[in-house]
Amino acid sequence: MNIATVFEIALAAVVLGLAIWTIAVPDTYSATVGFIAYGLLVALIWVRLDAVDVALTEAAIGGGLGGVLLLGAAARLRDTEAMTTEGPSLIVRLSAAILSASIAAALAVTILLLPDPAPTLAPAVVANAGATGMTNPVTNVLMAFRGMDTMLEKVVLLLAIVGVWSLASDQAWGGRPGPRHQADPNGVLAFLARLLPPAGIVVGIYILWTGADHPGGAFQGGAVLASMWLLVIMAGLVDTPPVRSRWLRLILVAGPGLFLAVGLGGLCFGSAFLAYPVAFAKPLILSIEVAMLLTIATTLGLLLAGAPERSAER
Amino acid sequence: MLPPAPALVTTAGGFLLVLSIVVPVAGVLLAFVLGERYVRQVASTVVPVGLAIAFAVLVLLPRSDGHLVYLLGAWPPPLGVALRADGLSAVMLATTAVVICAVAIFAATDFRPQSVEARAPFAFWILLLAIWGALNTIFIAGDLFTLYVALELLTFAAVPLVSLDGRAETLRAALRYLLFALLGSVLYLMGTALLYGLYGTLDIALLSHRVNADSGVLIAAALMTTGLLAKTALFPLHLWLPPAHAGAPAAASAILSALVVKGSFFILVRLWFDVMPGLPGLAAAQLLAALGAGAILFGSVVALRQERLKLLIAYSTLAQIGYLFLMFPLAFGASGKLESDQALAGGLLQAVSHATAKAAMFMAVGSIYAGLGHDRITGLCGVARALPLSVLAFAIGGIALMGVQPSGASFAKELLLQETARTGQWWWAIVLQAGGMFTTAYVVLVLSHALAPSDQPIVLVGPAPLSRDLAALVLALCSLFLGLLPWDSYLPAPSDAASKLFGIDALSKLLLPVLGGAALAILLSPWPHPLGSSAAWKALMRVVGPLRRGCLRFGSLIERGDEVLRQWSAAGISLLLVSLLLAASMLAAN
Amino acid sequence: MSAVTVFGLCAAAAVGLGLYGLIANPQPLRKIIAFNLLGSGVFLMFGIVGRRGAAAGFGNDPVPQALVITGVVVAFSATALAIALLLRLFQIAGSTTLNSRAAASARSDPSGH
Amino acid sequence: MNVARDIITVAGVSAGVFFFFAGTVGLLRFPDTLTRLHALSKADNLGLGFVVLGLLPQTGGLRDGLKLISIWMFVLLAGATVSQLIARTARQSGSGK
Repeated sequence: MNIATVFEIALAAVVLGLAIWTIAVPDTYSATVGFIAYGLLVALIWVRLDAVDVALTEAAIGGGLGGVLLLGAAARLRDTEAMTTEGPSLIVRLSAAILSASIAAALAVTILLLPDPAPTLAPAVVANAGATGMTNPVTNVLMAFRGMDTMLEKVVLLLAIVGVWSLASDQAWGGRPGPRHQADPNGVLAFLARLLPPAGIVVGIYILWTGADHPGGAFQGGAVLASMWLLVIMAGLVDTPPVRSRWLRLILVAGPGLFLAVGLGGLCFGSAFLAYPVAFAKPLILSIEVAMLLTIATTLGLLLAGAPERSAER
Repeated sequence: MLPPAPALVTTAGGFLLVLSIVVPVAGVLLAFVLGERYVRQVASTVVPVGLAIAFAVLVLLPRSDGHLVYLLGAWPPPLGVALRADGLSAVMLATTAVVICAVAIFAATDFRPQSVEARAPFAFWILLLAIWGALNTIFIAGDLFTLYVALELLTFAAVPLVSLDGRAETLRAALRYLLFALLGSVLYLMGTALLYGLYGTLDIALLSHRVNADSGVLIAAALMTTGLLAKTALFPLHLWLPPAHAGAPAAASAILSALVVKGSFFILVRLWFDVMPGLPGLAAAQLLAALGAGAILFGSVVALRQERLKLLIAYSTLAQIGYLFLMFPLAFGASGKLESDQALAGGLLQAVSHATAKAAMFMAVGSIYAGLGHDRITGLCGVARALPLSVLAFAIGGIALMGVQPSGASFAKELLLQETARTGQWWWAIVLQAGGMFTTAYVVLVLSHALAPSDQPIVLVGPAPLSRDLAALVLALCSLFLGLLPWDSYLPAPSDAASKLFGIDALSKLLLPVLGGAALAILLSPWPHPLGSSAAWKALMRVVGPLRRGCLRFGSLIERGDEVLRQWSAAGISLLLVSLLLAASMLAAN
Repeated sequence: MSAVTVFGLCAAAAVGLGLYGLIANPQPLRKIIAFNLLGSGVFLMFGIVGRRGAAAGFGNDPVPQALVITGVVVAFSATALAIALLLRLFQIAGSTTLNSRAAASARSDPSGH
Repeated sequence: MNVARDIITVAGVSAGVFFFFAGTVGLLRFPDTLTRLHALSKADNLGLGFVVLGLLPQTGGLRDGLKLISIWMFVLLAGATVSQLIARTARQSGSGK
């Protein structure tokens, strides 16, 4: 047993401990904090699995923004803790535990018995990388080989926005999402919100740019930009835009829209829907990614802000 | 179904498949940008185009050997994603297009964007187009992960429809629906991960050539099947369906009930018949059909006890979903191998009939609700005179659904009954007949209230636009005449079966369910009938009184059981149990 | 014991814990957290599968990685939608129970409509 | 030369680990919010600083070194702000625990 294995076992043990704590602790707020710590450590597991792209995504979206979302909800729902204590009976819990454990056991056995050598598409990805001019294999899969999934998933994000907005009351429709954040304009949060975003925006764009050849991409960069935007909103420096705004709507569909347009271009003038002509593959993919970066950042930010609550005037 | 060798080239006309996804998706994007004022115009432009595409696929398919293939980005699987259409896909594409079209006409007056209340129309039209795009993707995607994304797209479009009116009950229903559907999709995703680990591809055609009865495959199949069952709301995983379908606005209910549950059902059919043809085995298929039988019993009995018409229809959807699952064991031969495609044809045809008829019925009920201001069954007297077209649409939809010739349901039932005789599984023939009787029971129940004369004239509280009733009526008539269509070019159904639909024995086949259904309606419905004071009714009650009391007690027992099963934790435990039972029966069979 | 074994067991355990939490925890927010736990377990399964398929100079098969990135984003939007529903429900009904019977008995509604 | 680099790395990272460990113990054992915060920010700033310092000799070039240092600077900035906010909230709500 070498030192790496010891480290991996320790990491897995801590992650599992946090998972158990997240499920078992009575207080919801503590469970949320436990889950955020869990998410960050899972990102480390992804690094150990040599999947740095996923590690970045997991840390940024799964642990980071997801954590903010859950924390915000936990804070707003803290008063209901006392009201909803009718838990299921012991028998129910016991049978749920036994059944969940058996499913986990079946999964564990299946994972351990997966065939050796494992099937893989990695050589195929390498062999076809030349068609896009990019060397990050994950970006190639996301943007070229499985472009349809990525485009549909952008539509999923848009539908999540429509779903969240549809929860507004009729009076607040068209207004600004979320509560208005008030903070001391000379306070430390406002200071941070003035200092950090310029650097954060550079980092976000860098992650997108480097995503062509190294780990990174539109998702990860978009998450960084979204967090910068949220920071500025929380510091009260800017307000969330009213959902009626045409510009906002345009930005929200820019990513999937451009993706779709390029895809249709391929259908009409190229070899197939979502096929990129080899000469222009890299610039086309990069411009789609730039549009997606904007869309993702805005979408993530708005998903965190929630449904429209205030009319646009105030 | 899928070609014997994986087709790795785009066929002529394959671009239609791309368009059938791209057009609704482009509609979603465009409607979102143009905003509240133009959202309905965008939808009314997209709907005819989509309808034309669906019918173009229908026309083109027989000419291109029954298959259309399109390689997205010209990347062949396993690296790329292929779109494939076969007869099943074409039929479902066309059904979806027709139902969406009718619902769009129905909703045009409901969801008219006004300056004050723009929220609901904005969300409704976008979500309608999104559901369409998601369903089309489900019907033609050739890759299990693309199917997952499409499934999530469908859920994300369906959930906000449930809570469109913003009342607390509907929000609660939407949240339950969302959480349970997410649980289902995670189970599906688990199976996908295992399949990729086993075979290094998620392409359906490639997988169908690589799978063998490995324990890992069977566990993946059990997990995916359970996840899809949760999304289809097969008993006992139906906790979310009744409140969600009954609480949504009528147009949304029609879509949810007619189409959305069919999406996950279709993936299940793909999984069992295409990805791993027959691999799950007869035992697991019997389990699915047994759950279907449970759904028929619980759904129908509880439906007959509902006071509100929308809840009645929602519970009847539950029963009809169960009916769809009866085809699984019938497709297996005595040797335990997948033999017959005729059962598959019957099941799919049933799904199509249910989609059209149930959408029509929900729309008719929506009109009645809008007209009367309520939908209590006991308050329906005289409504046939006040809203004749709505009641007519409901009646025709109901008649089509209960299997009167030449409806699609009767054709489907005929196909399935032949299969029960062929495979010697007589017990499913009983369930099939019982299902038909129960369907008749609640149609008869509602019609007997609606057709009863009223002592005081009905006051209509809302407008009853003609276009709404006509949309429902046309859809109901579609369902009624489905049996006459030339199915044999799309589904593996014998072409002469339709001709057997008429004749003397057809009449006798009709009489049995009608009489049985009427009896069930009298015995199981607790509501006082408007004719309850007539002498004939009293004489009847004297004869069947004790029996009826017993049946009512049985009914209330079933209702209480349903309430227990719809508790969150009970449903969750059922979910895990079903997945373990499926896995065990699959492992035992191989 | 390789990384695949250790983290494979970890993924299966996370799935089990997530399933249990989703079923047995009464508060909806806890169910949402459990769903995220369950999801991360499933994503880790993809990671294990990809790690086993390391080839051609990559330590992890890029295709499952891409699937996970798509999945993470979908799971995040699901969480956002669920939380928005939950907060709206709390705002309107004052409670967050998913149990419709408890909610119905809390409403004083003697006539039934 | 390599040995010297490795010695610096081991020393730096070990020092970092020590501060992280001490900070974690403090977070768990100290009685109220302010003292816990004190322990935590010490761990973050000093611990991470030493880890970064230890890793610097291992980087391939100036670019990577600058990245490492900027990570530390960002954490310092965020940590300082957040600690200040938490402390203020704790004092205002009067819980202090």
